[in-house]
Amino acid sequence: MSLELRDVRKSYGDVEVLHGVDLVGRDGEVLAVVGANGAGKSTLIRIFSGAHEMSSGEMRVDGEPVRLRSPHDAHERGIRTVYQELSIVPGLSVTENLLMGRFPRRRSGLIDWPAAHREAKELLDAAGFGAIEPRTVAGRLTVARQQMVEIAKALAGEVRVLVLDEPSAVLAGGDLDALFGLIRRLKARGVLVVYVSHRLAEVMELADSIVVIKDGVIIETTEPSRTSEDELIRLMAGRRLEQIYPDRRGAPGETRLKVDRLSRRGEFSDVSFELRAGEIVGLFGLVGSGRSEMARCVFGAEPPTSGGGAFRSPADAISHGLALVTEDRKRTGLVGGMTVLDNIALATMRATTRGPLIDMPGRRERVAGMIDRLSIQPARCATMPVAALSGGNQQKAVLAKWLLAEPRVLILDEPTRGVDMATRVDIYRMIDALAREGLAVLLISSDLTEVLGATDRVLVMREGRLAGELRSEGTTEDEVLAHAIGVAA
Amino acid sequence: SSGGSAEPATQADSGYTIGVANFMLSGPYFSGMDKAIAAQAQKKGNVEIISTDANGDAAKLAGNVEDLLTKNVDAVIISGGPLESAPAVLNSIKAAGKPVVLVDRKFQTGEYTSWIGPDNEAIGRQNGEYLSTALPDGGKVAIIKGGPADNSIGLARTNGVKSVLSADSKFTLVEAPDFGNWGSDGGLTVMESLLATNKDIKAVFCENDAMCLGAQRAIADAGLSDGIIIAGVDGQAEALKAILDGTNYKVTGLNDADIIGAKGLDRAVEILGGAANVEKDTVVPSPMVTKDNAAQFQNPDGSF
Amino acid sequence: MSVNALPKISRDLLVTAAFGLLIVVMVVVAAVTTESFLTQANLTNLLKQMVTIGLLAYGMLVVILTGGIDLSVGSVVAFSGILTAGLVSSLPIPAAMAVGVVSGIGFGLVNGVLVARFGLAPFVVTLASLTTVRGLAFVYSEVPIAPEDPAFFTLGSAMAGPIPVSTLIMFAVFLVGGVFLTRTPAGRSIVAIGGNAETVRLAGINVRRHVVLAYTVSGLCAGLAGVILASRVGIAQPSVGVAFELDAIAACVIGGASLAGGKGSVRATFGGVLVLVLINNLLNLYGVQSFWQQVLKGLIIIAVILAQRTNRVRA
Amino acid sequence: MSVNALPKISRDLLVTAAFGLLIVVMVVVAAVTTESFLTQANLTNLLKQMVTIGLLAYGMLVVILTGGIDLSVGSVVAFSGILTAGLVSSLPIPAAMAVGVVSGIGFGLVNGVLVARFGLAPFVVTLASLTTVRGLAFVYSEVPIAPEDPAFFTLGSAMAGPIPVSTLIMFAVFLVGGVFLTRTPAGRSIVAIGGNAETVRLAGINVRRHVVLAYTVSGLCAGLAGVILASRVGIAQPSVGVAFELDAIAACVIGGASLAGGKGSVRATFGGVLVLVLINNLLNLYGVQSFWQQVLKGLIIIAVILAQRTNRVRA
Ligand SMILES: Nc1ncnc2c1ncn2[C@@H]1O[C@H](COP(=O)(O)OP(=O)(O)OP(=O)(O)O)[C@@H](O)[C@H]1O
Ligand SMILES: Nc1ncnc2c1ncn2[C@@H]1O[C@H](COP(=O)(O)OP(=O)(O)OP(=O)(O)O)[C@@H](O)[C@H]1O
Ligand SMILES: [Mg+2]
Ligand SMILES: [Mg+2]
Repeated sequence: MSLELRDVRKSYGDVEVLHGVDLVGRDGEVLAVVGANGAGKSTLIRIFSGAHEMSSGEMRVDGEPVRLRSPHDAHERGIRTVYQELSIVPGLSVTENLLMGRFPRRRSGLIDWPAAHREAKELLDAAGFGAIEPRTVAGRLTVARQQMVEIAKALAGEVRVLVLDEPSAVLAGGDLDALFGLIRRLKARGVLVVYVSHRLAEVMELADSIVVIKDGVIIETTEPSRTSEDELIRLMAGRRLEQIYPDRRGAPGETRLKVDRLSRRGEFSDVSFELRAGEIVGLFGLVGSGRSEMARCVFGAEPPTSGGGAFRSPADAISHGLALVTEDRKRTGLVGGMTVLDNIALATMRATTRGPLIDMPGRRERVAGMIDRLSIQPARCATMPVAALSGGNQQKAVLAKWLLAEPRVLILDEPTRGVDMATRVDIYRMIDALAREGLAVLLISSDLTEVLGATDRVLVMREGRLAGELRSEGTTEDEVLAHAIGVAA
Repeated sequence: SSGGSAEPATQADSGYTIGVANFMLSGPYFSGMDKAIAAQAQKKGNVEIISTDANGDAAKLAGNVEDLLTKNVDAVIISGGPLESAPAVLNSIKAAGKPVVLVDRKFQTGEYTSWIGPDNEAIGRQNGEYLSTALPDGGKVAIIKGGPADNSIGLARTNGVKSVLSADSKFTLVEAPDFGNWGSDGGLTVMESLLATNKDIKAVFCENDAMCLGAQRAIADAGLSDGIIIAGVDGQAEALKAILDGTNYKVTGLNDADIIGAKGLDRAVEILGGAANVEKDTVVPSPMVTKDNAAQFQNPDGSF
Repeated sequence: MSVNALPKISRDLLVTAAFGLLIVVMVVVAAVTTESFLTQANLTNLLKQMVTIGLLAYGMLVVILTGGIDLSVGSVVAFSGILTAGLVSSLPIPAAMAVGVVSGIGFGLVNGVLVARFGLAPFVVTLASLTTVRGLAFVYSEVPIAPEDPAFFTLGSAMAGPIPVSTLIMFAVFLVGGVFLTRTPAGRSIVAIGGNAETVRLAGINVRRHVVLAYTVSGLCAGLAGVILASRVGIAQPSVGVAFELDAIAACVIGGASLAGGKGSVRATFGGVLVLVLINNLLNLYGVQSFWQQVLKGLIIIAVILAQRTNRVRA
Repeated sequence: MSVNALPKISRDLLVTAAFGLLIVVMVVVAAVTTESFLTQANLTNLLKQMVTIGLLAYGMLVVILTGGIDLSVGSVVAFSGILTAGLVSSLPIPAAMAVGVVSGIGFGLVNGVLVARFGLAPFVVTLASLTTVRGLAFVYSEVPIAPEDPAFFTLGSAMAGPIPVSTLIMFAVFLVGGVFLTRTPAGRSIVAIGGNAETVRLAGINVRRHVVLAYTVSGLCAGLAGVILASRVGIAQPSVGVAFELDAIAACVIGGASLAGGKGSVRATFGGVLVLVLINNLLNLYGVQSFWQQVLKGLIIIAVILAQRTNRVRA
């Protein structure tokens, strides 16, 4: 099925976000949409999916003008969408999430649960996600698995267009391969796949055509064969990025964090490592290897079952100069209903009082400084609810919160997930600069390039244990992966 | 004691167990009634009391009575409070073959063995007559009702007052649109609203003393204590004191929970003892209480 | 019949079993320490006493699952009861009763439409109907109505063998209602809406219609409870049912339902009803003085949910 | 003093302005259509009548912001009042009143600890305390207590010029309380906890302690309201305050607070209090008969939140 947008505009309130977008997608192609944070990618997708109506313009399906009044409308036409933010119902089983609204029924009209579980299993298998058990309560799955459930859900019934908004952001390793395999199979069946991603390597590998969107306008339509990653970055950012990862050649100083045989039953065991001032240490592992759990435990969010080096509580950790940027900003990083200002100031509230009261002007100033430094968009967002920011900018807000606390040890759990390349570069520079001033950084990442490029050395976790330690310089991605999978010599 | 069978006699030896089913205890009058029954039982010596409270829930009252019958009480006393009737409860007691004595509240439907209580309309009339003498020039009289007319006790009291005053053209009656809910706080706010719209009120009648006590505060706050007199019903201790102290609280009609409760218990025992010809309905007189006689009704040990 | 997590069977069974154990302990203690607990008469009492709160609790659960709340149930009980009693003089008794139940459905529908169609907060909408419907009950009749026809009492007092007919009706509501919530698309949609309404909407399910349905079910249950209550007491009072909503909500929450929606179980709600009814019955059987009963009732409820929590954590 | 979004000033001001307009319209209609509305006596009544609900609504707002609820406030009002009145015979009046307020703080503390430390559902915890505390009030004294010393009345009836002292106290609570919620770390933490407790915990803020604090503030407000009410009526009754919690919650929700937590404004809650008090006052001034008052009160509440919603959507 072909899909066409003509002069599409979209405003939220009085602010126009899309300024006349023209776009064509044909059957059997992978159409990649790339752009900086806040460029309007998700907004575009919400228009495809019927979630938002365009303010003006036209959409054509197979040449026919259509008006999508609801997601249901789009669904009926075979247009399926997987959103950037997770939208599973956490309390329900995987089966129910997959088959919501179209359960198999018995003659009595009642739901046939055994048949439903079978159907769910088939759906997962067909998508290549057979490892997920349909009866599990979806909220108990890892973020990655939840994302896979959402993708599988979109595949039920007759799919003609599949729209994926940063599906790979939470996937790694084998899960990522399963996704790519799926996309290729769909393409072969004549499905149009619209693919939004900040991972340009993926885009170059998968896409048939690429559109670059910047500030709500499409500034380039191209193909992988006619462009390069550098070129795409230049288009998105409007400037050339000389070097993505800064050179790391500092001499590490005193020990800042010493974790000693730390274990937490069922999650990770016997983890020992040190972080020294001025050092950036990567932590790689497959999804489910227990990195996040270990970080949370060190930070005092969960008590260990044995071992040393973990703090008693987050407050204790913070008072010792730790900061933890968590992987799931929606659930553990932000207070969605509060303003950007309130969110960024959250961890430093107590330190910035005048008498019993918060120093309001001072706080505003500091937050504004952070918004500026991380170039959180829009620039005057301090009084906006943080939930109204684009995904990548929300991630920056979380980072801003912790940078305000001026930590001595910074643990970053997937800090560049959903963040555009230009901003990533900014973040790498910033981490590098902070490290040069003596900060110790633990960078948890599922992005192999990043984990090698931005760090001094890399720890690899496998099934809850440290499986290796490698110097970043001179190590290849394959070597790291081998440790993570367990095939290293 | 003389019973037809031998059974009552053996019970008399070991004493009686009497169940008390209160519709609601959360009102000084009702809890006073419950205590008076228990006190009288104590005095008798061979009567054990099991008291229950339905917390104002008719279904729970039914359940409580069933619980009492489960425990095989010899008789049931029902203090029905604002409950108008409970035919199913009376039926189940009858089915169990036990006598039932109603205190204060006479149910409108259903069969009971005996009732002891006041004549509320007479109390109202009494108040009306007092007001008509106390205010020879007549004037505006406010009426504060406790609650909706599904509680006929209040209605009877108000009707009593009205039957006297509305016959007299000197008087205008103002009924507060809102209820005082039988409490002093309710009496206070309702009186405040009344005073905002009617400055020329000469007297106020409330369906019970608790509301009058609240109304008295509202009148005092408005600086009108000299111009408005107050008439209530019940004989609550604070009301008796206010009357005795010579305040603008002038009159109440004694509705003595102590007497009614004690008589109710006596009646139940009398019936269990097999006495012939016990009176079915007994009206306990409600003397008018004014400054002249208030002292004699003050009872420091009274339960109410 | 656990609604939330039909599939995590083993874990769920454990929680249910622990909760069941709690109830069994209460029963055993009652049976051992009092003579009258296990008598036929007392057990019949228990069965009768759970009808009103049971019916209201089921309806409340359905609403709570959507993330809403229905404070109006007590007033609806009063209205449907007095309406039915008032109609008995002009309609055959079954017809009058049907009209009473339908009036409950009507109020539920209005609540549902205000919440779903106009997006108003369930708490305020149903608080407003609590007030309005109570007023209407009094407007319909200020005085209680006691139908003379003894057939009016039948529904509330008839027995089917050892079990009151009204209790059987309540059991039927729980059974059918359990199947509704666990095994019909509409029931599953209601549960899902409380978990994440937007996702349900994106799945092409009409969220509004299902929310309206939930409040209507609650109205239906309240209407039915009102009719049965009037029949049981033999007289309908416009003032009946004050604060019933609190007991109904308590039963759901004791049964582990979350007021945020999406989480709650029919079976455990029934357990919650049992716990509340048992507490009342036991305190009566022990002859605890009324005000101390209140003090203890609160403390026991806390103890029960504390015990439950411990079980949950272990399970 | 909007708590949720202090900074998105323009939008917030619009909503507040629209809500203010609504109140102004009510006042103008009242002034034009009745003679007595603008009289000194009636305005004083209004000021007095908003004290109890105002105090309770502020405390309730703090709890609601954390995502909780406090159903026990009405019972705490009764307990603190009767305790104070009972102590007047043995303690100086200010001391007795202080003890009354402290009793409220105590109950709030217990509620808070049960919710925060033991992770129990706020609805059930405070429903249990509603029952227990009410029982305790009756256990303390079944009969009303009327202290003889006229100084007992002072707090409730003294005037500071045209304004009752008790009303000034309530204003002070709203002022200080507004600053607390918008400008202190503890206040901001409470608001944030209702938005996302886990995020707040990971920001190094002691979530439990702040939840306990919120319930304690509510207990404090209820204790204060109880003492003032007893002083105002001049007689303390153990039965006072039934269903006060519903009005307090209604004031918050009419003011736009979300029962899910994290969203609510001190200023708008005060507006909610005004709306409720005005409705009662107007219906009385118009002499609307009690049942119709109830019917209308519910309908007006619905109308008010519908009007508000329209304004929100526009703003
Ligand atoms: N509901 C909304 N209300 C107001 N503004 C919005 C809303 N949703 C998005 N915006 C704004 O629209 C712009 C585009 O947002 P969008 O989410 O489409 O960006 P994006 O390209 O998907 O960015 P990212 O890569 O960070 O996900 C941003 O400036 C954002 O702040
Ligand atoms: N297939 C699975 N089956 C059951 N539990 C799993 C599975 N995968 C992961 N888990 C649970 O999740 C935990 C690991 O969580 P998580 O996926 O967040 O780890 P991670 O290494 O931080 O990976 P990532 O951050 O990429 O998600 C494990 O300890 C385990 O309890
Ligand atoms: Mg996006
Ligand atoms: Mg992780």
